[in-house]
Amino acid sequence: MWRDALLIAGKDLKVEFRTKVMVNQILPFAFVVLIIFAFALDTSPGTLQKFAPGLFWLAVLFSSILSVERAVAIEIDDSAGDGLTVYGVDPGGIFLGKVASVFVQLSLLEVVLTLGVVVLYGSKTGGWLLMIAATVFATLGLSAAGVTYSQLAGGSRAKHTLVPLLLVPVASPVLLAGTKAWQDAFSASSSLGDPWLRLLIVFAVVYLALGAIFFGSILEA
Amino acid sequence: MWRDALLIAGKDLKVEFRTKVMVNQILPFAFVVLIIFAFALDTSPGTLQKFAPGLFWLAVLFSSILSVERAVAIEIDDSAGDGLTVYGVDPGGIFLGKVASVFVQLSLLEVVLTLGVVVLYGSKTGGWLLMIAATVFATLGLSAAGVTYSQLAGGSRAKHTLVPLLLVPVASPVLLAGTKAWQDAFSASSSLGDPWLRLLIVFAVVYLALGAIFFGSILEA
Amino acid sequence: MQNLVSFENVIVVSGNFPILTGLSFEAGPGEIVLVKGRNGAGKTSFLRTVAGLSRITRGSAHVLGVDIVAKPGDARHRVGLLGHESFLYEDLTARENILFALRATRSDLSAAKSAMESVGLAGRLADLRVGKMSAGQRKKVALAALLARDPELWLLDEPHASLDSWTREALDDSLNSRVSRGSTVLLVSHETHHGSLVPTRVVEIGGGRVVADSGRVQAAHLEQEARSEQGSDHVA
Amino acid sequence: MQNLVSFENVIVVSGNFPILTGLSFEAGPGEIVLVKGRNGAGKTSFLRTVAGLSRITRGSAHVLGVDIVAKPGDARHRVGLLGHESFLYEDLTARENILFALRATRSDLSAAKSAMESVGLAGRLADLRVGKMSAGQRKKVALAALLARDPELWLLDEPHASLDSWTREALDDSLNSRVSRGSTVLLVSHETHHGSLVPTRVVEIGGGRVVADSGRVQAAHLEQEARSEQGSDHVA
Amino acid sequence: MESNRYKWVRRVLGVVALLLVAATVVLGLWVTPPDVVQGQLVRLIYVHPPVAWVAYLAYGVTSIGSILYLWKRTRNIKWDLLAASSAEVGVIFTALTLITGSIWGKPAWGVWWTWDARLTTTALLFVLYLGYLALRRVPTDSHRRAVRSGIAGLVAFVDVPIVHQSVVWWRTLHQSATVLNATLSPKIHGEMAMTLLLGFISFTFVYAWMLMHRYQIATMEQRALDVELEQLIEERQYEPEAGSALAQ
Ligand code: HEM
Ligand SMILES: Nc1ncnc2c1ncn2[C@@H]1O[C@H](COP(=O)(O)OP(=O)(O)OP(=O)(O)O)[C@@H](O)[C@H]1O
Ligand SMILES: Nc1ncnc2c1ncn2[C@@H]1O[C@H](COP(=O)(O)OP(=O)(O)OP(=O)(O)O)[C@@H](O)[C@H]1O
Ligand SMILES: [Mg+2]
Ligand SMILES: [Mg+2]
Repeated sequence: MWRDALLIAGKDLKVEFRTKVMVNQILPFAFVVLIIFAFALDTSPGTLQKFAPGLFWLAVLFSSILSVERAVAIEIDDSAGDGLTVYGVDPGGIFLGKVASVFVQLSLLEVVLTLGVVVLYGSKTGGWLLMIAATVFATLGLSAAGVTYSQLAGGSRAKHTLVPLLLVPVASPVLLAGTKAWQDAFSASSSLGDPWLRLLIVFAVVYLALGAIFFGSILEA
Repeated sequence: MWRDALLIAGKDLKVEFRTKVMVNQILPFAFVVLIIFAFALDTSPGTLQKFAPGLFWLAVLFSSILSVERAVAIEIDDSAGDGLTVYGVDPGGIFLGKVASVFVQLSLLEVVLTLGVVVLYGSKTGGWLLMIAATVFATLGLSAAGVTYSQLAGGSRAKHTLVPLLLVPVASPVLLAGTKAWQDAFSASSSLGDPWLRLLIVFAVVYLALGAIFFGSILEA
Repeated sequence: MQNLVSFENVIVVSGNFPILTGLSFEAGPGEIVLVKGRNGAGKTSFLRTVAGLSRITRGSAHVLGVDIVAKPGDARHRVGLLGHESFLYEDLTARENILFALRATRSDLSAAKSAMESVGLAGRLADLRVGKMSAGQRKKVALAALLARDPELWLLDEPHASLDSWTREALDDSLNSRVSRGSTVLLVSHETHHGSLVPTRVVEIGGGRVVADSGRVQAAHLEQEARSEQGSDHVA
Repeated sequence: MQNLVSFENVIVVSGNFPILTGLSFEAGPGEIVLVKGRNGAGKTSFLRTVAGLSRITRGSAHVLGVDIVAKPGDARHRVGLLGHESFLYEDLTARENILFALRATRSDLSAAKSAMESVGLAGRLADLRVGKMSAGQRKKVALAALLARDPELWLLDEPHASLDSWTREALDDSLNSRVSRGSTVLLVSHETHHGSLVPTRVVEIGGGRVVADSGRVQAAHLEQEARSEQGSDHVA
Repeated sequence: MESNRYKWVRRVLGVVALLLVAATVVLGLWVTPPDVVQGQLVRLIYVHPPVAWVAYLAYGVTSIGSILYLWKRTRNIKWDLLAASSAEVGVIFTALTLITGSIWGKPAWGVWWTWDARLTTTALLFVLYLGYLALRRVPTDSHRRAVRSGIAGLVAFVDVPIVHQSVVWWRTLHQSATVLNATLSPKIHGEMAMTLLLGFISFTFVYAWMLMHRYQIATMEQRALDVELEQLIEERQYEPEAGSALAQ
């Protein structure tokens, strides 16, 4: 399983390295989202600064949809996913590999996007330990849930538009908890005992386990 | 050109009628977006009510990305779009047909979503004439810009993620003007002479003309 | 009589790679030109260029009397292309796809029925969504659409692949009758036997241009030749 | 010796349509079974089921001694499938795709080079992204991956389609040598001539089951027969 | 064929449900007193909490059906159909919860909707199962659909305890657990409690009746599909083109 996971993650990252979809397309998209939030809401610095954590996680959520869809699309072209099945690659390995690749890419996105929020919205930062821990687990959870749900929708021709519908409600706890954890981190009382961080950890662990267990059934079915 | 437009619009709507992607997937997605905005922002009624117009147009914008991608995806499977070229269908007709189909679907979405904003965000309404006029032209502009840009991205393998990146910045004037026009509509001084409505009309006309003229070159290239 | 296809030194570039490298070719009415060549020689690219799907970088090209460098769109609806893809909508049925193709090319809708029957698209199949069909069945739908449209110039990229022998024969018969009425067929094929569809000329493409041309010859002669050199790549 | 493939009354359903309707079939080592049948008969579905890509609704099925109804995954890495799709990543090069397939099946990486050369994937082509290749070139990549993996059971769905005659011969030679070492080939083909790859048995599929089986016969006999009825569908 | 007993059970259930709802209406509208604070509005309490609980119940049944299908030993397409039928009814009851809540909210809180934790999580519950139903509508074969939607259905159920606990975890505007609280001691009394209980029972009967109907239709559809499948197998075996030459 771990070997297969490495193989898949390596391949996906190689494809990303070659096509630069994340760097050239999803990342700028995330930035654009930050900007249009400013359009749609108030442009007074107070508002944006106040809502910065929420908007950051919204932008991450939308970008993660794209990233996860991309991870699945790689396997759909020319039925490459069928190929994996024919090769007898372990489904748990496929799952973990895809999650790892999405996780790495989203983490990159978040680093840059954090800069964006600071510069564009004048967001505060601070409580780095909590902020980083929350971000890591939130991203892990998002990636795991994302890969699971996009595969659930995957077989279908009309899959494309189903992924956001399935994923967003499921991922909304991450959005909420991520937002709250960041708010806590920026406040004075930041600590790793934050209940929102705990929620994020539970979410990540549950979805990783769920995916590793059920991915096989989803692929077989 | 008009005959071709009818033909294409008819086909796209027939496909939609058969697959029900808009009704079953994009429409619920738009609702989910309304809900997660509340997660990410403040949940006090004042905030959401105040930002209701902006959030409405944000939700429409995100849904329009899905809708437009779907319209293009129909032509990409099995290179059906190449088929249209080989058949010698007028590019302007293809453009107008696709815009018509997207417009119809988005309009449906907007009617339902308006109800959603009123109920969920406690948004005010009023100034119906301005509100409807603004919505129609904004939607026309969004559809036209959407179809043009998704076709621009269309040729490429990695098109999928490029569409949001290209479309969102271009459509941001619609987002802004739609928001402002709705705000004006709800205020006392609503009138059809609203400058934001004028901007929306200009945007719609420009993109319709642009699309009808340049769609051929985009397809040829 | 004017040539239906006339290419002169055509260069087509895709992503900075020259897929056609100065291709010259002419074909008149009533010809069945077998286009041969190694994998990657440029056969598909050639047909797509004739159909107006590729932009010509250099050279001059006329199809059905239309200068397709200047006006790429004007000849298209009179040309029929069957490529590696079949240009079908997965969510529409066989019949709907064919009617759509006819409407799009402003052709006579009444031709659909007999065309469908001629390739065996009847009963259940006629109203099955194309997305659910087998490879050969899809190809039949694409062929039926072409037969119903009855273009003047047929560009067929391995039309026989994945068709069963019954349909192959039906196709060959239909093509022969169209050709005898003056249509022209450019046929790409790697198979050494083509049933009753006997090419009147063999052209070989290599490295993006025509490297050999048998010229218009007697059918019997060609067939004999093909038979004698089964499996070989070259046109003597 | 045990059968490599043994299907008994297998029913496979897709979207409430029975694509296999009680198919029974057996094949032992060293066979080259030509699977024939009309379009939509169920040939592709049959091969995909053997490869473990379709769920078996009823019946019993063993592949390489593994019960694939109970444990669909256990035989897969020893089976090689070349379908209408080629299971390649568009953004990876030919070489990368082949190495990936080898790693995924835990095969010997050193076989890649000679397999690639044997189908003519050398030089520029070896490091070209698959997405940019012609139809035949893609097929070559998929074939090279199979040849390098050297599975015990080969499932080939129209392997010759879109290959040029040179590659066809190379493929046939490779297959013949594998078969002589005990591998088994199930070959779906609509072509009436198969070069030097001479089937040892012909099976006809119709309506989702085996409707005729020539039994294991002398190669010479079969070939002669095929020759005598060129272009016809029937194996007398 | 529908067994006679099943038909009778369903009919009786329907009649009982009807009578119970009628009784609830009578008790709720005329017998029970108006509230000191809320006045006549309080009468919504005989409808609103029961429909919410019945929605929970429906999703619980969906989860059980999903588990029974996903677990290989008990795998049977019936469980999947049960899960789906119950989810459909559950979505209706969730919609009713949202609607009655909104109707109540307008006079009680002055707004149709507010971003209270309970309301938000209930709305999420609604879309989660809408997603479940959308996933089911994707055309595939029944096994694949059952597995995929089964997983989605199970995961969606996680929201149910969250909805219930939301009033505890977050300080909210919404009524905290008055009846279904930790100690299971209702904080309302007398005829009101009785009527509420009756409301709960009557809506449970309505649910059971609707579920039986929906499930009945689903099994009938499935049976029709099975019959059709057997027929198609017959037909396909003797497809005209299947005629073999080899056998001659
Ligand atoms: C759209 C708005 C509303 C929604 C979505 C909603 C949702 C719910 C839900 C899901 C429950 C079941 C909770 C449980 O027991 O686990 C519930 C119970 C209840 N709701 Fe609401 N509600 C809404 C508005 C209101 C309003 C306006 C009132 C009254 C002012 C109200 C009063 C109650 C009461 C008294 C209960 C029973 C609580 C208990 O005993 O546990 N609800 N509601
Ligand atoms: N959901 C469905 N509804 C109806 N028919 C279906 C469905 N799915 C598959 N089929 C039918 O099942 C058959 C599948 O056949 P398969 O692809 O195995 O054929 P094949 O023998 O490989 O044909 P070809 O020679 O054309 O490749 C086709 O007849 C197809 O129409
Ligand atoms: N962007 C590119 N970079 C490099 N090579 C390219 C590029 N695009 C196309 N090619 C090459 O151009 C040729 C295209 O050939 P084409 O598809 O016309 O071949 P063909 O004769 O139809 O082959 P086949 O018999 O395999 O179908 C191939 O050799 C392909 O490798
Ligand atoms: Mg080609
Ligand atoms: Mg097939």
